[in-house]
Amino acid sequence: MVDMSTTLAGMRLPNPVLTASGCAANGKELQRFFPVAELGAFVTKTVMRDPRSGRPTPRMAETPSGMLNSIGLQGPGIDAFCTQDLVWLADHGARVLVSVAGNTAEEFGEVVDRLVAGPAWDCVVGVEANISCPNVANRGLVFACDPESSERVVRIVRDRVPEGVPVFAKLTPDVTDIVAIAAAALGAGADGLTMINTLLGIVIDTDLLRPQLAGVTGGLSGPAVRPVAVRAIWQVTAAMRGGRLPTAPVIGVGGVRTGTDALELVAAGAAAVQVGTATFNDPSAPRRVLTELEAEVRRHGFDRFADVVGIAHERMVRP
Amino acid sequence: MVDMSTTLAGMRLPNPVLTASGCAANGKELQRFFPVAELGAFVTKTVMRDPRSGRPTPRMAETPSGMLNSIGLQGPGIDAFCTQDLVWLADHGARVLVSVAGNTAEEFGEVVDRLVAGPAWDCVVGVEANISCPNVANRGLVFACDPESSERVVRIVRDRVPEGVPVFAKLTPDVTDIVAIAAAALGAGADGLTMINTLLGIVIDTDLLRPQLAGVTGGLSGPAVRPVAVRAIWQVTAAMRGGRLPTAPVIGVGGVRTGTDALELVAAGAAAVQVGTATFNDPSAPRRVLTELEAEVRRHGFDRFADVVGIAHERMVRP
Amino acid sequence: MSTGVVQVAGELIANRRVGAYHHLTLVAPGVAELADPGQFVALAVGGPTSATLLRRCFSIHKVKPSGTYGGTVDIVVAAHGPGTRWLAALRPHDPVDVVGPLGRPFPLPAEPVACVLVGGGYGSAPLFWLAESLRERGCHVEMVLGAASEDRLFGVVEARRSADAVHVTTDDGSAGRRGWVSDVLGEVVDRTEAAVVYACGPMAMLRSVTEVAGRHGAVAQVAVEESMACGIGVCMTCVMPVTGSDGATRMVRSCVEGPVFRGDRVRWDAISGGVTRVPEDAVGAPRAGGH
Amino acid sequence: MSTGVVQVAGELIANRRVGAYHHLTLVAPGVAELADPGQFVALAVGGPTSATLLRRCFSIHKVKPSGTYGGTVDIVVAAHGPGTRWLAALRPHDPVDVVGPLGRPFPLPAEPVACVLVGGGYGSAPLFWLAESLRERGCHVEMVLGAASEDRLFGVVEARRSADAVHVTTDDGSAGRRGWVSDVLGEVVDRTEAAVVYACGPMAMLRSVTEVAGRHGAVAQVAVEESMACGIGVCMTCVMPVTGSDGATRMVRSCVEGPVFRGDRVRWDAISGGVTRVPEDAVGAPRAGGH
Ligand SMILES: Cc1cc2nc3c(=O)[nH]c(=O)nc-3n(C[C@H](O)[C@H](O)[C@H](O)COP(=O)(O)OP(=O)(O)OC[C@H]3O[C@@H](n4cnc5c(N)ncnc54)[C@H](O)[C@@H]3O)c2cc1C
Ligand SMILES: Cc1cc2nc3c(=O)[nH]c(=O)nc-3n(C[C@H](O)[C@H](O)[C@H](O)COP(=O)(O)OP(=O)(O)OC[C@H]3O[C@@H](n4cnc5c(N)ncnc54)[C@H](O)[C@@H]3O)c2cc1C
Ligand SMILES: Cc1cc2nc3c(=O)[nH]c(=O)nc-3n(C[C@H](O)[C@H](O)[C@H](O)COP(=O)(O)O)c2cc1C
Ligand SMILES: Cc1cc2nc3c(=O)[nH]c(=O)nc-3n(C[C@H](O)[C@H](O)[C@H](O)COP(=O)(O)O)c2cc1C
Ligand code: FES
Ligand code: FES
Repeated sequence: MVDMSTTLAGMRLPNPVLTASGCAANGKELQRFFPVAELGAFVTKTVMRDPRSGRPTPRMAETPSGMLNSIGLQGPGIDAFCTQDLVWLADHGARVLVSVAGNTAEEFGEVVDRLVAGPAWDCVVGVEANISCPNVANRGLVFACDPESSERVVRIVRDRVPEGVPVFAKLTPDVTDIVAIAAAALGAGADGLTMINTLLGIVIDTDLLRPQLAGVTGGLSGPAVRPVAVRAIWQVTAAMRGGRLPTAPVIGVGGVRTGTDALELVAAGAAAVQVGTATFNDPSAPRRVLTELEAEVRRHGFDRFADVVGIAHERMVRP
Repeated sequence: MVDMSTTLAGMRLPNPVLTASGCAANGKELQRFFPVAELGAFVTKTVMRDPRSGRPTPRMAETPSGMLNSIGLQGPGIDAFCTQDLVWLADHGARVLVSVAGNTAEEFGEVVDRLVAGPAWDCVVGVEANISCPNVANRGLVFACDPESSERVVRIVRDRVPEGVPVFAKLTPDVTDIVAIAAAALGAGADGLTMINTLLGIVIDTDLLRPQLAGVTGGLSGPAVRPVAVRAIWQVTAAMRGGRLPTAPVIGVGGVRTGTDALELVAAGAAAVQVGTATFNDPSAPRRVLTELEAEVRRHGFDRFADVVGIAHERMVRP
Repeated sequence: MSTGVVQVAGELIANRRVGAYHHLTLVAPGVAELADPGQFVALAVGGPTSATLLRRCFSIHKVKPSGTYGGTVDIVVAAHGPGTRWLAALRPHDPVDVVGPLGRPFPLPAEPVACVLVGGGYGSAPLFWLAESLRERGCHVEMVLGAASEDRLFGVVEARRSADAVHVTTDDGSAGRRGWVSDVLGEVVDRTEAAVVYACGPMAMLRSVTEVAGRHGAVAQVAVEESMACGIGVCMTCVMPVTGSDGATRMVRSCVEGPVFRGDRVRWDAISGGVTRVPEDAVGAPRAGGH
Repeated sequence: MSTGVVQVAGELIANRRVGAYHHLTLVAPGVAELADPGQFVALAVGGPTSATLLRRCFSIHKVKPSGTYGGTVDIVVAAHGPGTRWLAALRPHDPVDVVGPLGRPFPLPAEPVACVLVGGGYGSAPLFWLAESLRERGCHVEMVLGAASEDRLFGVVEARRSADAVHVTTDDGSAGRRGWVSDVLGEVVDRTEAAVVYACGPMAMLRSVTEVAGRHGAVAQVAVEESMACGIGVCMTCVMPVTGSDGATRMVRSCVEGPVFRGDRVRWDAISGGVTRVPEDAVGAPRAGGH
């Protein structure tokens, strides 16, 4: 038996496989394929203060080994989320990592306040601040593209989330120096990091000769981006191991389709792994990845998942 | 008949399909599959001042719809390049876009000086400054990650290349704001831009549990990254159309495997297209892409390639 | 969410060319037992080394809950992109991963009213099965099948077995009457005094079917075909502006709340030129200066 | 670069399981006519929707310049990763794009000397054809075939036809002598007074074959198997440190300057644990403080 449990900034999860925000809705739909309570935690679709209709369609384009999406954070708003979605998740025994966002740093705080005050707060094992979303105050630039904006948001979120419940900052890879953004987020009190969100991309419809997405740009995800996710996780955890960043858990996400894919992120330093786009290919993907990852850990002769986290840094061939 | 010619900063090419630096060696090998003189131009492997052995192996990892490489700019050095490779290309009727780099900005200048003084300078239709390579003076940070370093290199290269021969700056997508880097390069005198170089990535070998590349990180290329290339081309040419950047030709590169792939980059704003990794899948890819691109232009009812460049900006659905 | 769904490792047992289409029969135990007309299946494409990650969705043409091979599902595929071409090239015994049945089926009338079923191109695929269900309930059923040209009509012969009368139109006049299905629909609704028009086909056709049905006093039930990344309700790519019973318009997922919608509830005014806008009055629509 | 090469749309005509391997016969007109023993082919894998972009390289096992089907090429595939599994699952008439012949063949001795051919696992694949060429020139040929276990030996029966004597070793003793090829090689070289040892197999084996051959007065010609992205000389991924006739070590491309190298020219000292370092004395090696 392999001990698959993992502890993320004091939050102990029975296993390290999670859904990815926006790729699993809020549980009901996947429950038809496997019990969501079997996952380490369930990560909800990013929720904002008000209901949002999202962007026009087409909202997606398939790309080689990946896809673009431009959903525009469609959702019911935090109040309906708390009284309906989160209650459903609690009733079904899920541990929940709630992904939140705001158009401004202050709005993040409002969302958190209402979340904490909601009826199902007890099932929440952590808050993921999706700072890879546009900052209305700063020309729509993504918060996580700038260390200061990242800091401001994370500080507010950390302030409002009760102590003992960890806050994760979710970073975008579309930056020159992800270690600098990680430093800003951790400096502002983030208990951990989630990496990576999608890469900005465009697909041209070669019949219509115009962008395929109605919103022009979209987020690139899927196996195509896995090497970028592994690199981001590696760089940040290498900085932690080298003492250039405070040590904190990293949740890996990006292109995980199989247990070996998950193992790549884990060996590079991720203490937990989210499965996103692969769920569209296989609705049971998150649950299957858990089974496969456990088999991989066993194949390598380990009996504790925790021993594999970051192992590639140790086994690296030094020049 | 479609007029496939394209003019890049005064340099007129019979057609817009080029090889990508480092993906076609220096001509001899591909000549066995098609006459390299049939391409719009031949882009050479980045050459530096001294001979270089490159990195240890493994130097490559296959990734979903792409690959990582870590060659480390192996090459014969500028002198052997001029007397052997470039002479061979000239003898075979190729128009050549020479890719140059240096460990320091000053070294770029030395490379250009020797190139211009070499025996086959006449076949050179342009110089591509590969500023997406590490800057030894700045902790090995890539020149193109920083506007100032980019500016310094481009200024030196532009100074040393005789007037009338255009200089292209090749940018990396691994930056927060590619328009800012483009502005720096154009401000320093670049006549055009080549976009994109590879994305930084890592693959973990899940049997050995260590990075698969001996050099740990590598450059991600291939169809997987095409949406990122199209996005970079779109952002920079949109800024030119919006008057936020001086107008200059963009050479598109990243994930082109077919004529429709090339059309994506062209419709997004590229006035020429380079074919890189796809050549490893199909040694005739650059020549085939030309045939296919011509058929695409014809299918859309155009008789001049030039009319399709950037067309997606005009056909875009405005919100 | 109450409807059952399964994910099974299916197997192709037949692939027949029919006009411009491929008619595929798949063994997919469990799907047939749960399915109703109007639902669809989502198939993984490209095999183990595939770069095409997203499933392709197809209306269920018919099902056989059990047989020599276990339950089977039939679909009709128009091959144009990489996924549909891959499916069209499958050979017997090739494996195909199937998720289904998905979406909401066509609602059946409580009374034995007359119904008109309208299919555009391969959009007719789910209608024969629907026709049989309706006739079992005592409904009079007529069908209107239209396409660009004769080879793009699907199931005219089958239609004659499943329906009380069949009307055919083609854009180029190569079969039936030259013109569109909407040109003949009004008279059929009037003559049969139809209460419901069921339709499946391209967006523009569904819109005019809805208008014609409305003008002639029938309710339209249309099965839409939005671009879908997941088919199971988790991605939010397949949304359409639809007005609910409370009068509010929402961007609803066509894979779980559709693909069948009441035609007069769809906000056709927001749909044009291959783009669907968010109506300004939709719940959570961007406000001026806002998101 | 003088050697001819073609790229052809080939077709699989036979796929036979042989022990742990798959023996594939491909129609690939033009390749057979140009090929010599020791060269290889690069095959595209995964079909039109493939996410596996890079070609897979395989030693040419044998060729038939013309026949019922036009020229054919045979290869022996060990299925472990996605590309080789895809190839192993091919059925007759499936298309396979072939580039070849690639690389430099085994150099043949000018005189009819005795030769020993050493194959590790599927590494024996190119040796039977080589043995025949050597025997045609009057060489005495003995073969040493080794593998981890009996099912991983390839071509023992064929070897008995192609060579004057065959010696077999397996790590586990399941066939032939228990042990490694290098354990028996020395005595074979001595007895036959062999002038050349040809070898193909894993790196560690090639290294010890080179050492044993050297100690017993023979020249080793080894066919290496480096990870290759292009196979045609344009990517620089497949390099190895090899000492040239001028005494200088360079990182040379094993796809065009190899895959066959004189064993004593390979810088084995730089190769270990799955990594090949750049020897400090190599041309253009990084100097302290950067390049
Ligand atoms: C509910 C439903 C029922 C359908 N029934 C049928 C049917 O019975 N017969 C049939 O031939 N086709 C049907 N379609 C359309 C079919 O799903 C698409 O033609 C197919 O997915 C296109 O795949 P491709 O690989 O050929 O094209 P690509 O353009 O390569 O597809 C790329 C991506 O876009 C999506 N996509 C592209 N076009 C469509 C589309 N029209 N609808 C939905 N997704 C799309 C694909 O699923 C894929 O994810 C149906 C679609 C839906 C939503
Ligand atoms: C000159 C030469 C001759 C060869 N002859 C044979 C043969 O006769 N029979 C046989 O079974 N195998 C042979 N190989 C090895 C064979 O090419 C690899 O096993 C195969 O490419 C692995 O593909 P995969 O999809 O199974 O593995 P993956 O690990 O998925 O391959 C990923 C990538 O790495 C490359 N790669 C991985 N392993 C190797 C390797 N050992 N050598 C070269 N490239 C590799 C692949 O080409 C591909 O680009 C030969 C290799 C070379 C270079
Ligand atoms: C359709 C879709 C919607 C997404 N929505 C969100 C979201 O609301 N919030 C968020 O933080 N990330 C969102 N993401 C990003 C994913 O959570 C994940 O970071 C990214 O897709 C990379 O992982 P993957 O390759 O496994 O999908 C979304 C991704 C997709 C494909
Ligand atoms: C093996 C390999 C070597 C490369 N070497 C260089 C190089 O020397 N100089 C350079 O500017 N770009 C180099 N590149 C980047 C390509 O020129 C190109 O920008 C990138 O691969 C994206 O295009 P693609 O997806 O068509 O390959 C290299 C790429 C590969 C795959
Ligand atoms: S297709 Fe994913 S929600 Fe409908
Ligand atoms: S494999 Fe590309 S140069 Fe040898």
